Amino acid sequence: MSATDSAPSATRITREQLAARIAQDIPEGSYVNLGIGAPTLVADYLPQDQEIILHTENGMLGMGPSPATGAVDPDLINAGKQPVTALPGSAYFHHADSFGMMRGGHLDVCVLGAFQVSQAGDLANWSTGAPGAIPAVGGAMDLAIGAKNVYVMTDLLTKTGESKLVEACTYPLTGVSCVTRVYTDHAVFDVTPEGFAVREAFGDNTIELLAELTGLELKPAETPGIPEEN
Amino acid sequence: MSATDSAPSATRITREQLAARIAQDIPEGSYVNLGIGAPTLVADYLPQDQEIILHTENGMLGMGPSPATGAVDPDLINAGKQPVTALPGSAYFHHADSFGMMRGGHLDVCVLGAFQVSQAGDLANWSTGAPGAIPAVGGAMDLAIGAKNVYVMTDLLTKTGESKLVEACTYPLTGVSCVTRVYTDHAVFDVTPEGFAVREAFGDNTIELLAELTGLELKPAETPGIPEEN
Amino acid sequence: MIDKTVGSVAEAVAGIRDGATIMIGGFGRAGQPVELIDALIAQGATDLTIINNNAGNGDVGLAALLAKKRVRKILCSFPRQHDSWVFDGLYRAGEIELELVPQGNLAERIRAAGAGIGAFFSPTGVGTQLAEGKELREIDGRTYALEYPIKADVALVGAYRADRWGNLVYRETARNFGPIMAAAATTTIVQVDEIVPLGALDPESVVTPGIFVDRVVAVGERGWLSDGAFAGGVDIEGRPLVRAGSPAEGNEVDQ
Amino acid sequence: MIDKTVGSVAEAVAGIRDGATIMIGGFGRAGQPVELIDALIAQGATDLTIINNNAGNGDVGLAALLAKKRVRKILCSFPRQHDSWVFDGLYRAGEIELELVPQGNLAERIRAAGAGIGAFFSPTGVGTQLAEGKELREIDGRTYALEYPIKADVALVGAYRADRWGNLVYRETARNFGPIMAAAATTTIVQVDEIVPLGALDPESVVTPGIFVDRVVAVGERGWLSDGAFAGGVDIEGRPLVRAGSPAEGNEVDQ
Repeated sequence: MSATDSAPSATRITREQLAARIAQDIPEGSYVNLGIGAPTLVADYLPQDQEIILHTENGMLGMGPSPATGAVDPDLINAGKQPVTALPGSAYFHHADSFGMMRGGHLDVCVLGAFQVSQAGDLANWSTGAPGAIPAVGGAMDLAIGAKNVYVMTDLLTKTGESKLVEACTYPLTGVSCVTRVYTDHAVFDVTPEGFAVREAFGDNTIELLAELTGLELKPAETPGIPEEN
Repeated sequence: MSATDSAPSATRITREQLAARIAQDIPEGSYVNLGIGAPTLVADYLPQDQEIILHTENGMLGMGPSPATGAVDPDLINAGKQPVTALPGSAYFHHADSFGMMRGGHLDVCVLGAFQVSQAGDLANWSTGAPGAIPAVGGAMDLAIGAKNVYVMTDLLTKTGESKLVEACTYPLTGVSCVTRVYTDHAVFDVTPEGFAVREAFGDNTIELLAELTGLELKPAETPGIPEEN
Repeated sequence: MIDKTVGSVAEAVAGIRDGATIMIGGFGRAGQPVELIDALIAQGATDLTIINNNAGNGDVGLAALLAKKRVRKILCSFPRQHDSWVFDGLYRAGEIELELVPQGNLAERIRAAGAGIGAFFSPTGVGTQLAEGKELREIDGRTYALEYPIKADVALVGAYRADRWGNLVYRETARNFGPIMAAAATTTIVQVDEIVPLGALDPESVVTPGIFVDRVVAVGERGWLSDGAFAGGVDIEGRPLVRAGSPAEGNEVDQ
Repeated sequence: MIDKTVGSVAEAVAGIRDGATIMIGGFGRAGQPVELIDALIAQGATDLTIINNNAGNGDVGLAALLAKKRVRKILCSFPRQHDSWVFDGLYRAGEIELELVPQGNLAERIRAAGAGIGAFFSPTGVGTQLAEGKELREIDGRTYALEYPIKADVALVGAYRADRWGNLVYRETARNFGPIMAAAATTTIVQVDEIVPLGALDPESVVTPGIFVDRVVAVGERGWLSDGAFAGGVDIEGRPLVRAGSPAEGNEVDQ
């Protein structure tokens, strides 16, 4: 692998494109929790002609899109405390039931943001450990260990150019060995027993380029492009 | 204590009188579980002008009396699998919630039958330990340890004249140190740290007589006749 | 479109394997999914482990499954009842294994399986035969025994109404073990009186969200309802009251 | 006659002691019993330990209680929000103690207190800072941490409707912590929009049975309903939409 100034030559897709890419991998009939922040974008790209049931951990299945101004219902919010709607077929339940649903492995997919993901699938997304910062974890740790497939949605690199895919997380962990797949603006990576495997490299990105950007040894995924069974 | 043929001289109240006596000690507003068998009789003696809410462990609060023939609803039964009715204000819930309610100490009173009660408040009411018998426990162990006040309703003596109040149970236990009070056909006994105390002796029964019948040292209850706070 | 409904009870129980662990809802007859059990009998799976509160009543439902000698082991709280003659006979003949669990521990262990709890400390049964050999611990002055989750390959549940997403409501005390068993099994199969259109169930009142349900089959209205309203006219076992003076239900002590 | 209703929020919160541990329902503003919190502020109890998912929003409700310096410690999952300036200031000044608990462990620990569970093994948080020092155990190939119940002297719950027995129904996602907190406190105090006659709540749909409730007070219909029907016309904080172009709600990432 030759050392080049790779940044200019790397293909990066937009956050919206990434959300659409993740949506492609979610089969009809899935029960899905979209974490707060960027992952909520995925909802906009789920196919309109398919039924995918969204869970929000504050106590609802069958969450629908945002209401119009004037039709906001302060009793009907998602985990990000934004107003949502209820689809026909929805159901409400209390917090212990909602987190039991997650912890018990009943969700097919959750999509989370990340500060770092290690090649063992460890996730760090709740605290940078900065001194003086006020810690807050919410449901992140429950989601990380709960869903059958834990997908991370993130830029590959931080604003200062460091890889978010790492050998071992340096930030405080959210969960151990919990991430299934990482969707980044450069490529899609599977977490395998042998570390990250490139499922799909966007544009002209190559495994070599991604290896250089991440500083990790990478290999191609064994069955690229074929979503795993939920 | 002189040794006499005590049986002829002992006063015994009927099962119905005993049920009425227990009903007297249940204040308005109590949440009460009446065990299967004789304890269900207590319901007939709860004052009509007071509201006492009956729990049945198969998943209901606000249980009402038996329905008329022709109005039996096989979906609406009590723990003894007998048809019941639902009062205005009733609520249904699943088994884990129902037993959580018991285990969590939310019931004020439960009334149970007994084979034996020890002076430490141990209860034996689910198995005689007879070889070849098919064991069955149901909710007895959960009730025994769950309610704030565990009342036992029983004859003082077995059909063959042995005391059901004992120094230590010889039958398999249902619960340890769980019984609050024992209502028998001869007298009402409190379970105290110093053993059984006679709260009320029926008719001409004396502590001496009861001591002789049970073979136990007995003392008067410190505040006879005054129900404990629930 | 998600559609968990299937057209027949045979389809509903298709694929259940020999040796499977099967939860069966119901407390006595209330909520017992009799039509699904009948379909399981016809389907033929054998060497089963059954989890139920009881061990069958009369000659129908679970009792009929037992009578066919298709059950290796039963895990329940109250096998012995006035009408549990099928189980009683098998047990005395040594033809069925019994694991007895206090009812509340049974319910909580099933709930734990659905809720992803590894184990929990319960006060129920401590100091009795049924906690023998269990790990004990004193917490805040009280002694508890460690209890593990009970999960299953399949749950057969009797509910009242469902929609095509598998959302369920129950009827009265027939709710009993349904909601917790639905969450504790790999494949949850439900019989209901009626499938209603999506959106017809009030989301505030759904008891089992469809996430816990795999297949739903409608078996027709229970005999004591008429167009959803209680009509009565049956005995406690659901048999029509055809004549005055028909024999009354036994009042032996069951639980 | 059982009548758990009281005539005023002042009566509802009477007797809460200094030093009490108080659960407060709500996830953010949804389900937060603001009128009861205001009454608690007026009542004067101090040196409180508060259990809530968050640590107050804006300047009302829990945030107002914090601003009065009546809270010694808060146990929650997500204190830091875009509008948690009251808590943030106290925390940075060292004037409030924080115990951070993952949301699902918070919920399950509260549920355990109400359900009489001594402790339970949870997979959440294992291997993270928030499980440091906890007892770990491998069960069936997975590692769990031992978690203990969280109980309280008082729970303040915001529900939707109640009857005089204290049976409760909630509204949409405002249900959140209400049912489990109601069961986990010695004294449970509930505010509702409306008290309805006994028997008016469908027993199939009661979410919190009255056994868990001690006092209920009606505080009037929430501003976005009209005679029980959704009318809208408010922003996410429940403030009337008086003019077009009023500042939109921040969309910072909270949880």
